[in-house]
Amino acid sequence: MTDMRVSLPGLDMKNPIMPASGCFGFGKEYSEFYDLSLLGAICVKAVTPSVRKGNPTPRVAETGGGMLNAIGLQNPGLDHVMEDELLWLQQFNVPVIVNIAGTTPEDYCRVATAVSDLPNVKAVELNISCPNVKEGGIAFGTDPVIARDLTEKVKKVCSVPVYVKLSPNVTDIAGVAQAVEDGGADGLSMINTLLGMRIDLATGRPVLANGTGGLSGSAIRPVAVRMIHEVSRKVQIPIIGMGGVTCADDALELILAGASAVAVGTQNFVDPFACPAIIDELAEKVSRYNVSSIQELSGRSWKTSATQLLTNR
Amino acid sequence: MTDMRVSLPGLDMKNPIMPASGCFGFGKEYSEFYDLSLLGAICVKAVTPSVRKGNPTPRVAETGGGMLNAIGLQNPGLDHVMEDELLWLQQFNVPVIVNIAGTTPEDYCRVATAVSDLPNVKAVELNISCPNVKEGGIAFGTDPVIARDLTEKVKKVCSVPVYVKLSPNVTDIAGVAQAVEDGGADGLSMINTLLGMRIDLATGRPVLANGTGGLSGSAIRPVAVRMIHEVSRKVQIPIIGMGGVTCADDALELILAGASAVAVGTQNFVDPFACPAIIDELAEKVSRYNVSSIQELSGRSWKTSATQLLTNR
Amino acid sequence: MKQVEKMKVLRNEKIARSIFEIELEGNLVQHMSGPGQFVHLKVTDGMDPTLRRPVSVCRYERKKSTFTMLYRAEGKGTQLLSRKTAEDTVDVLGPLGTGFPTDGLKPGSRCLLAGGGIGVPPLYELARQLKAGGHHVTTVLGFRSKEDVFYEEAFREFGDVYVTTEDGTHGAKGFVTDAIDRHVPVWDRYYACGPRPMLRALETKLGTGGWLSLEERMGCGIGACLACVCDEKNGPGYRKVCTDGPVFPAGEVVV
Amino acid sequence: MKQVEKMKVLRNEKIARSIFEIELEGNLVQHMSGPGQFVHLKVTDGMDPTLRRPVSVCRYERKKSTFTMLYRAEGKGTQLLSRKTAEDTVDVLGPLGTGFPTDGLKPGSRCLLAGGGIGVPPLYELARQLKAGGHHVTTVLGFRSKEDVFYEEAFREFGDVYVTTEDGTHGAKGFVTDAIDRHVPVWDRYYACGPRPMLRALETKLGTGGWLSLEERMGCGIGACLACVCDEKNGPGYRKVCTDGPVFPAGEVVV
Ligand SMILES: Cc1cc2nc3c(=O)[nH]c(=O)nc-3n(C[C@H](O)[C@H](O)[C@H](O)COP(=O)(O)OP(=O)(O)OC[C@H]3O[C@@H](n4cnc5c(N)ncnc54)[C@H](O)[C@@H]3O)c2cc1C
Ligand SMILES: Cc1cc2nc3c(=O)[nH]c(=O)nc-3n(C[C@H](O)[C@H](O)[C@H](O)COP(=O)(O)OP(=O)(O)OC[C@H]3O[C@@H](n4cnc5c(N)ncnc54)[C@H](O)[C@@H]3O)c2cc1C
Ligand SMILES: Cc1cc2nc3c(=O)[nH]c(=O)nc-3n(C[C@H](O)[C@H](O)[C@H](O)COP(=O)(O)O)c2cc1C
Ligand SMILES: Cc1cc2nc3c(=O)[nH]c(=O)nc-3n(C[C@H](O)[C@H](O)[C@H](O)COP(=O)(O)O)c2cc1C
Ligand code: FES
Ligand code: FES
Repeated sequence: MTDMRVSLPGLDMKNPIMPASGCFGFGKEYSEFYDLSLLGAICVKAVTPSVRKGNPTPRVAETGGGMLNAIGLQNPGLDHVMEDELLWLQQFNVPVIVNIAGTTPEDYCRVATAVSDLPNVKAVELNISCPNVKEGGIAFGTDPVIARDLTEKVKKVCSVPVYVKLSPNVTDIAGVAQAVEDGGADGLSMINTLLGMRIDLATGRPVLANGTGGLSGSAIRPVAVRMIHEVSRKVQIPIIGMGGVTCADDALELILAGASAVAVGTQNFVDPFACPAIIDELAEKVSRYNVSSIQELSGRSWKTSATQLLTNR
Repeated sequence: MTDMRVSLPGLDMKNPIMPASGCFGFGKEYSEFYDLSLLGAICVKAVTPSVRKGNPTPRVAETGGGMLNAIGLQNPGLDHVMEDELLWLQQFNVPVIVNIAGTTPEDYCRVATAVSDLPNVKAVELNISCPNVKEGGIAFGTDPVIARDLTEKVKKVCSVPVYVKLSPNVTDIAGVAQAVEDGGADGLSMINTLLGMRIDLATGRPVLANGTGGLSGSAIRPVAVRMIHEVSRKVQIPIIGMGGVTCADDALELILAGASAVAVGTQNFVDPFACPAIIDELAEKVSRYNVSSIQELSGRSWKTSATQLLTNR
Repeated sequence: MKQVEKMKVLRNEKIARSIFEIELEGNLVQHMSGPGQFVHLKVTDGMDPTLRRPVSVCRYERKKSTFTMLYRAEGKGTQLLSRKTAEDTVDVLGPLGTGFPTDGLKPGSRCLLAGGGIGVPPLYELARQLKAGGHHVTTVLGFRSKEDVFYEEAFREFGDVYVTTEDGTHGAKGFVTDAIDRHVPVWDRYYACGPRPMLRALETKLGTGGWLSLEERMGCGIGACLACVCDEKNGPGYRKVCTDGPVFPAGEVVV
Repeated sequence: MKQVEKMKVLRNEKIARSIFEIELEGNLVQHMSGPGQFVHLKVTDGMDPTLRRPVSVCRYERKKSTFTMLYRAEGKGTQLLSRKTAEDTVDVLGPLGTGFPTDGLKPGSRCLLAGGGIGVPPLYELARQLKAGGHHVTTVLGFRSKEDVFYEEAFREFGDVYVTTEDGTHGAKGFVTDAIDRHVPVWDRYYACGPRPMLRALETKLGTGGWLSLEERMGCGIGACLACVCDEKNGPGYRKVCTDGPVFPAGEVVV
């Protein structure tokens, strides 16, 4: 049996699979379907200092091989998340990653400081790539200097490892990645959604009330693979990969590209059991490779030359 | 009957539909299926000054809702294209757009000068966005200053209108668009493919011999729509839209977003009759709108407020 | 308890212009807890289309482990659904949401049910349960045109039925509100499901004392993604259509 | 002339491990012009999977307007194809490519046909036409294992058949080249289809005087996209597998 455990800064994971931020709420809804302790980790919905109402509806639209969303970081605010959601998650034996958003560096610092005090919060993820809000969000993620600066500031106040979630909507994602690594980031999460739009042919107007939205799902996996492949060669810190993972094969593709762990987003909506199903299937698939730990497969696409990796096929 | 004609710099088109560069060769293969004079225009495969062999195989890979290609600008070179392909196309009553690639501005100028002498070549399209070659190509498309400079140089020597084909792999596509408009571009083509990768789970290596490739097909349409929507508001020159068009509804979506004409790429591989089928279907669909010319629909998503555009539904 | 089950198609037939009636069988039916709930359907094994489709439960038979839905085959997902035949399966997530409450009514209450177009289906199980509970049911159904009318006779089993069409090709010309004006002077509680403009008109005319079933675009269908929210009418909060709704008391949320 | 046609499935059955035989009916068959051509299949109405799948023509009956293919159900597209049943349709683009030439042979020539795995199918029509043309056919087929073997008996109709398996569970243990060494000392022309390593081994062993059928990933299938090129062996040029091939004279292109 291949060792499926993955060890990342702050995160001792039973397996490399976690739900992606924003696609799993704070876990309650999915706990009606399975035991959340099965997961490698849980990454919760973006938290901001105060309550946020988000964007008007419609907030989602379907696309060929994916979907657009423009939720707009709706969340009940730091206090409520601390007292209610994160406390509730303590009943499970699973590390929690808190995804943080804000409009100023102070916002990020405030949330990071507060949540990193909680025993089950093992890491934070700085969402500098949300395409669905006017201020902050993506602005932090497109300029390497601003991204590094933000990372440094949060690192100073945060007592758990800091992951930075990168935006794919940039010319040079490796540049941003290297900047946040310089800023002290312990890891990277990539990719967030691609900026997209759909237009309603009956009204002639965008389907989403917000106009644009973030593209996720199968459609974006090739973009995620190439970005993870590129970035993992250029940084020393580990990558939590995400973008269009629907099954164990997809997760493996991201791992071979260079991810150490994999987050599952949109697929949770298609199948509420997506994460545990992928965990089981992944163990079976990985057992066919000639490795003793799944960690050996991370980055194999560029670390070794072409060899038949599979033992039986 | 709605007027389906579209008039763009250099191009008097019977209808707004043309095949996209690289997805139609120089037309010969598709002429076995239908009369090329049915098309609004024909955009031929990228031409370079000398013959190019392109990348090793495999050159294509399938993805969820799309495909990757890394052909690498294989083409028989300027002379052969002039004497054979473009001459052959003169038998059809259809304007030809020559897509040009190169590694230096001189390359582009040389091809542009030569082909613009031919009577059926009504415009050139500068491919500054090919993700599949090491030199040139995309490099010209990611830096606004270089893109403007190239446009200016070609404009000086080229006797037909110049369209510039933009890369979506940038942080600020509107910035590049405005730069080439400043450089004198007569129109824009967008979008080229998104940079992507697939990894073969059996070998652990990229499926494409080139490693990365360009993502096309349905998967990228939402990205095309949002970029056309954004750019068309910021420039005065017309846009030939492309990216994931599979049917008349998809073409309409790009037109409502801000495109004046629409190019069909990958779908030609799925259905050799894609272009004429879309032309027919589009006329039928457009007749349901309360407009006398299809040109009135271009950019309706941002030019007018939400109204029920369709007359009957 | 919410389930995911591949349920067996027993039949799937067209009953009006673009409108299909489908009956499914499976264990999930045991968990249905009243009228007005919905299910979230995956109509293909592949990833095209990507998202599930929310569809209301029209009636269910716990003893037979079957339930029925009515749907309009229009877009990609519902068109694929319309091609399913007996013995095929449909991947169902459900039962979901909070439906129409039938408690708190005095015996023999007069219930007004107003449905518009494809909003009509969930009212069927409601009418059935109300009638079984000893209440009086009056149903007002609005459609675009004659070809769109369905279930007029089905509802007659439970009480008076008034049908309106926008073009007057069947029943009275006009909207459900017109028929209510004319035929239903009094009622103890009302229930409605249909397009937003209809719900707004009803809420304005009939005020509180009723229940409205809303539609919104959905992602997860189970309360996790926040795609389907609507605003509280008097307050800063919001409600999720998929879990807090789809049925809300008139006056609670912005319709 | 290349056509696009929705062809009717007559039957579709498993004949070996993961290997299916499908028979289609339609007018397109009238345009088939010899053994070794292929068709490009769209297995679904939707866009998942996106691309067509190239599959060889195994045999065709112009009089009955039918043709047969053998395929391995492995990935997304071929698995969907394996679920088609009689009366379903498959969207076929074809006939495509330049197949095996059967002209230029002296009467009564000795033809060696070598096939490996899923490369075997196009050799069937070839064997049939060679035999009908009065030639002597010897077939050597290589498979992985016993469960993978198919069409051994079918080829016997046309002449001697030698089967090898890599693990020795059926026929002789080894590769087709071993069987040729042992059983086929002389031949006038050879034809081969199978995995690249097999074709390379055959080309090295048998030299020119033969024809090789190649596989390559395809986009359009008709010569427009340049996805499927292979290099000229002696020269700077290239050939397109989809139009110049899939069959090339041994020695012409880099295998
Ligand atoms: C709680 C609830 C109950 C419903 N009950 C019924 C019912 O009983 N019968 C019925 O025919 N329809 C019902 N609908 C509407 C039904 O969900 C849509 O008609 C259906 O999703 C459209 O899918 P499509 O494949 O036809 O369209 P597409 O155009 O392919 O849909 C594209 C996307 O938009 C979404 N969408 C489109 N229209 C709607 C809509 N009106 N509401 C929500 N999402 C939409 C789809 O779910 C999908 O994600 C209900 C909706 C909700 C929210
Ligand atoms: C000229 C020609 C003739 C062929 N004849 C046959 C035949 O008679 N029987 C048969 O079973 N197979 C044949 N093949 C191989 C067949 O095309 C592939 O097995 C098939 O495309 C795989 O599709 P999939 O859906 O199973 O795999 P997927 O993994 O879903 O395929 C993904 C993509 O890769 C391509 N691909 C994968 N493997 C191959 C391959 N070996 N060759 C070319 N493209 C590939 C697919 O077409 C698709 O675009 C032939 C190939 C060519 C080029
Ligand atoms: C509905 C929805 C909400 C999301 N909310 C967040 C969020 O709050 N913070 C964040 O960093 N990413 C958010 N994302 C992005 C996902 O975490 C993930 O990066 C992206 O969806 C790509 O993965 P996928 O293709 O598996 O969905 C959201 C995505 C979706 C679909
Ligand atoms: C096989 C292939 C080859 C292409 N070659 C070129 C090219 O030579 N020049 C160019 O500007 N674009 C080229 N493109 C990009 C297309 O013209 C088009 O911009 C892109 O594919 C998006 O459109 P689609 O989704 O309809 O395919 C190519 C695309 C494909 C799939
Ligand atoms: S659909 Fe996801 S919260 Fe309602
Ligand atoms: S597959 Fe397109 S040229 Fe051969």
